[in-house]
Amino acid sequence: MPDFIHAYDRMLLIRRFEEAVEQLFAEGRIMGTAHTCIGQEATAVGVAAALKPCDAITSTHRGHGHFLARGADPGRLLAELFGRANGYSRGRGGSQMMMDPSIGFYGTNGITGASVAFAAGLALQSRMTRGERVVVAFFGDGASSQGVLHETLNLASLWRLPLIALCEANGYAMSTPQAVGVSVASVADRGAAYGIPGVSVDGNDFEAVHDTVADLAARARRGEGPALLECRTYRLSGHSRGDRREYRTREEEADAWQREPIGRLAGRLREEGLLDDAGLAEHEAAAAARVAEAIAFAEASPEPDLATIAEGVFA
Amino acid sequence: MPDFIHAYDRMLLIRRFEEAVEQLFAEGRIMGTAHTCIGQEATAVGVAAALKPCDAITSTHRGHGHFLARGADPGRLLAELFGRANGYSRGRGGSQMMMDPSIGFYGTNGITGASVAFAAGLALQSRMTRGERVVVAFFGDGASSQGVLHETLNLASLWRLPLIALCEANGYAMSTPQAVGVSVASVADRGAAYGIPGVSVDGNDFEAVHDTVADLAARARRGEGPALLECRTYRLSGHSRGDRREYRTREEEADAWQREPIGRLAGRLREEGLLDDAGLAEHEAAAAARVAEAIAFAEASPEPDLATIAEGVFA
Amino acid sequence: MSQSTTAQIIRETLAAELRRDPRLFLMGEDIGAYGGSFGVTRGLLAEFGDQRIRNTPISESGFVGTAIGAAVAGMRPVVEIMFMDFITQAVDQLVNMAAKLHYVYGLNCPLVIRTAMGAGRSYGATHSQCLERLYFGVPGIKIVAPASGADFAALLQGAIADPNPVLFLEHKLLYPLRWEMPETPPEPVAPGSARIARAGTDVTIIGWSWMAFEAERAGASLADKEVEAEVIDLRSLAPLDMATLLASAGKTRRVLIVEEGPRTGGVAAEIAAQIAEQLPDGLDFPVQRLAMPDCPVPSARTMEAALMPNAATIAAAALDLATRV
Amino acid sequence: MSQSTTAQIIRETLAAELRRDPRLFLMGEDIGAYGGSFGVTRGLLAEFGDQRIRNTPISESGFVGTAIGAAVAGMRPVVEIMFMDFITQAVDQLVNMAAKLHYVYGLNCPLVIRTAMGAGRSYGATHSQCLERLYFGVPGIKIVAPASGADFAALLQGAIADPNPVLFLEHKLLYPLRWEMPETPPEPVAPGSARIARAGTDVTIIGWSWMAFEAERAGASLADKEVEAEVIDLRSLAPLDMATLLASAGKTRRVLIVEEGPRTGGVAAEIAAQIAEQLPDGLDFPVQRLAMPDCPVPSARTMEAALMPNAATIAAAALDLATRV
Ligand SMILES: Cc1ncc(C[n+]2csc(CCOP(=O)(O)OP(=O)(O)O)c2C)c(N)n1
Ligand SMILES: Cc1ncc(C[n+]2csc(CCOP(=O)(O)OP(=O)(O)O)c2C)c(N)n1
Ligand SMILES: [Mg+2]
Ligand SMILES: [Mg+2]
Repeated sequence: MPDFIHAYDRMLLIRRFEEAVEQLFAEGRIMGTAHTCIGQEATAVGVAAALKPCDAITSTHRGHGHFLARGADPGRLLAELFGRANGYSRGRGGSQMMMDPSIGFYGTNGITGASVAFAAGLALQSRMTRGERVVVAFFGDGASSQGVLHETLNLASLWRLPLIALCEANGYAMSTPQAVGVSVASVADRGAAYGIPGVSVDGNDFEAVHDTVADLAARARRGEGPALLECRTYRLSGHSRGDRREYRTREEEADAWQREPIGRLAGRLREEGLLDDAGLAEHEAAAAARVAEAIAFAEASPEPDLATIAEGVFA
Repeated sequence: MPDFIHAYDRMLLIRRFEEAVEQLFAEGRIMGTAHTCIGQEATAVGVAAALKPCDAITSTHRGHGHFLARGADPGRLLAELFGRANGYSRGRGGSQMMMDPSIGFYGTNGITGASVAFAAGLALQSRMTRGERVVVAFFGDGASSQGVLHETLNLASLWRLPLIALCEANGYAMSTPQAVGVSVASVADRGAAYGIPGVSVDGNDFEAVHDTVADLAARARRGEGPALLECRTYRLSGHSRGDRREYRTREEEADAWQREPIGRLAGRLREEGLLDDAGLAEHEAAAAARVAEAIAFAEASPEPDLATIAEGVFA
Repeated sequence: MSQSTTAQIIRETLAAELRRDPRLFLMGEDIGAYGGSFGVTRGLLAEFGDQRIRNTPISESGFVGTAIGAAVAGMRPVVEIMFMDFITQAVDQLVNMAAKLHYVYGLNCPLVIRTAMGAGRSYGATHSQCLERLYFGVPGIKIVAPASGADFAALLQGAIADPNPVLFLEHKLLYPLRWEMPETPPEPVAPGSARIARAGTDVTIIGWSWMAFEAERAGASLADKEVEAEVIDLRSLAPLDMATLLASAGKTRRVLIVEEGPRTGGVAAEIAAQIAEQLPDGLDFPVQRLAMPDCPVPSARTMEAALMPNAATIAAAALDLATRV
Repeated sequence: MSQSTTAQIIRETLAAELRRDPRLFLMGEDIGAYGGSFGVTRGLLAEFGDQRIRNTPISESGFVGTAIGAAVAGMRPVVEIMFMDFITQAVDQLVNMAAKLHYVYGLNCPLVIRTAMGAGRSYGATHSQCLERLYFGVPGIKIVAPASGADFAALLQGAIADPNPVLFLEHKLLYPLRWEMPETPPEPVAPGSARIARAGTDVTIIGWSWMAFEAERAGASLADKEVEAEVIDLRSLAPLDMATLLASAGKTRRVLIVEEGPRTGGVAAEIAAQIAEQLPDGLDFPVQRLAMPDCPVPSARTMEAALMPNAATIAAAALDLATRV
């Protein structure tokens, strides 16, 4: 059984972190762009909980949650958003280009869908070296329309790569409802197009995500090849900064808030007697403190050295 | 019922034409490259017989048959292979870049898979102008791995385009057997990934191809959207010039010759009493004569004017 | 006269063209209800409906290919690629298909691809590039990149009227800028002509898009230093208006080309090479280039700002060139 | 010494590297039983098996992306793109991913992409292009394009040893050429150095790949006319070996650059611009470019031949430049 309390901590950390990011943008303290994942925490944390340290993840433009779930330092992550020298990419990457191979996190990615092919390459290395590593490649419902997804799933199936292509079906690609951008009811139905399992789970249910990923990872580790997993969730945040959310109603959002994953997991913790209200509040406070610390760290971080901007293009 | 005799004529013309092309290459009388479609004539002719004059076809690198089936002038086609001024592309295109919009033939294409998106554009025009036109986009089993196929089928389904994506599953992509390059038993199974019909027919059966395409075209004309059709056939020719065919056995080929479409249609014509042996021989002779004429025409054609090579880049 | 932002000018030009020509339609990601990432098409859905303002799936290769087919079939597609960085996914369709249709088949392909280029918003290395160089050396594709309000209207009309594939480049930093616009829209300007943004005699500064805008500011600032810079807004990268460039270069004998993008392998190199070839004895000094170093665009605001040429660095480079002996 | 074709030299170099480094593997369409479209990998499947000689589906974007991931994970993929024209489908993966990995993340990406470039075989506009210009202006990608047997061996080893993405360009017309090769293979040559193919004093001719080969022939033919041409085989397009080019240009004071590819927007423009910038008073005449006109490559043999620079047209242009007063 996965560690529910740890999962709860991580989900809270992600939620508080993303709220802070939105706040910092609103206050003009950070620049550029970011896509927050409020409402999708259970998927990120469910995946992370199901993987081994040797495993790898590739992420998307909406990747803070994936990264934090996998164990990123919130301070360095935020320092990257502040464009500082000790951010994960030394201020060179920003929200959509952050990576830490030492924890098996192979990058957020600003090119919708593109990282899935990269993930297949990580999986190919694992297979060719008879490694234990399984790779989870996150992508969105919108990204599922990208040709590179098709090319990669076909190739991964033929080569039996230990790859889980994981679609976070959060209802929208920017403003485009899934039904307008995806020609099939569930992205999981496309598994059949590649002769691989296509599975769909409630992405707001931490345990369901965990269990499904654990199963598919075990299968991949046995050499039985890739799978396509759809996690159904909802993006409660706007797409990115400045999204007026005119493409959906406030009622729909309120409804979705009823199903958001953190409250749900809290209920579960209470039911199982793992945490009472006081315990929950303690964890709440700890997450908030961790984020406050991260902001302080990021703001105190040095600016990048402008003299070296052009350096490091080649190894 | 389709016109069997006319179909037989066209299939014979294609076969003799392709044999001539191989011969001309072997003799060094034409340069460059070409991909012949010996064994696949029933698909090309079945499609052409099912379409209306207003309809459109896009083709592939292996497109002589599609073009001839649609009514191309064999002389101008061959003149293009000879690089002459009155070839279909004035010597600028060669085998993989020939077009004649006046007969609804929108081009052979050297970029595997790419023309299917172009075909969707023709279909979009038809839909937006409430035209009657249906578009058939040929592609190969190998091309089915291309991302642009996925992107186009998804889009065509969402936009209900009058498009028939037609896979000529001829067993190989160059040297790669279908099972090595395509992760699903039948490309038609991928229709489900786009919520569109996926149909598979014997591509060596002229009538089956004709009837299926006629049905799917009628459906598309009614505004019910695209379909994915697999025509199972076999490439009896080598992939292109210089193919040693080491990736398959002569036995397999001999076996496939048993199922080749022209003999099959001849049998049918005999059975139905449409043509007797003398009649068949007459049509044989006519096809051979037509190709001989085409060669003479092509060889007598003028060379392109070298002074104008760089002209016509822009309209 | 009225004040409009660049984004409004593009929108109004598109709206006018949509009203005028029933064959015209727009395609792109989130151009409908959202109005596109930069709000350019905001409101058009309400007027023209979803048949003519078509939200596409995220499939740059597929929908550009589709637009090419539609253009050949007689429509007038105007495609939005959200960020120019994503045009990397449509290279095959544009280079191997669109660019060759007229040469090989004699076919018209009246296609416009609008896209948002450039750095300056801290969007990072995959959302900040100037990738006109990918297409600049490909015969059969026209490229325009306006820098002023009037030109956005004039060149967009010209691009739409053109029977060839045209890339229409919109710099992110120009979108919010306000311009005085006449009540009647400017006449169309076809691809192929540069604009003298500022006449002068001492040094020629050539730029396009945001760099032309900055160059114009640089030129103004140099007047205080008694240097009369001639600033040329290239506007059209393909075809290049070499006549205008050569006339100016011949007059000032000193040329500075400014490019947002890595120094090596850009458009400036071609212009420099052509000027040198065609004015063998006409220059006091070799053509100078001011560009970004050969590295990706980092996301941090500080680094990004340090990389991009701007009015001050352009003025300094132009002053140096103009006063060199 | 033994005689080998270019295709054999590439094959043997690949085989030696495959034997030496277990991390190395090949990927590409039909590279197994078929040996690739040009037979370069023929026979390797038998020795190395299908785990290391991996036939891919027709998915240039997907398999290049996969190779990038494998390279980052510690493998040494050598990818074959059958014709350079198809590299248009991998632009996104190479430009937005591979090229930025070291700058942003400090990651090595030891990836080699081999591809067959160029015209001369009547393959038509989508199978004959020289598209190095698509990548030449993109920081983070190295490009090499050898022209001699020894260099194919030396530069391929150098490309494989390089921790960065390297495009390795093989001209179709070079494949069948035979070269005297020493029994022990040449030492690796890293990207970044040009080769003086022929020393001379009167005029510098710069080319790469097939054009370097033709330039060398042109240089030899000029000796009969008492013109000593210095012929430089560029070999490496990125990085450029400007030191060698400038030294030669400074010596001969007359430079001709030959490029197979449309004149506008090519690699020659950059070289011309840099030579002009860096030798302000060092040339007797502006750098000259000999290239193809700005049009696609037609398929007819007659037209294709008329378009491509060759030893005779190079010699004529060099003679004109060398004897100009
Ligand atoms: C190739 C490419 N095209 C378009 C975009 C712009 N874009 C960024 S995120 C996004 C929507 C992605 O939707 P989805 O995959 O569902 O992920 P979500 O945002 O819902 O997490 C779009 C269109 C991009 N970054 N890359
Ligand atoms: C983008 C691209 N990649 C690779 C090729 C090289 N190529 C030409 S035909 C072919 C095989 C195509 O197989 P299939 O689609 O099954 O068609 P078939 O040849 O069997 O008719 C390949 C790999 C190409 N022309 N374009
Ligand atoms: Mg989504
Ligand atoms: Mg096939």
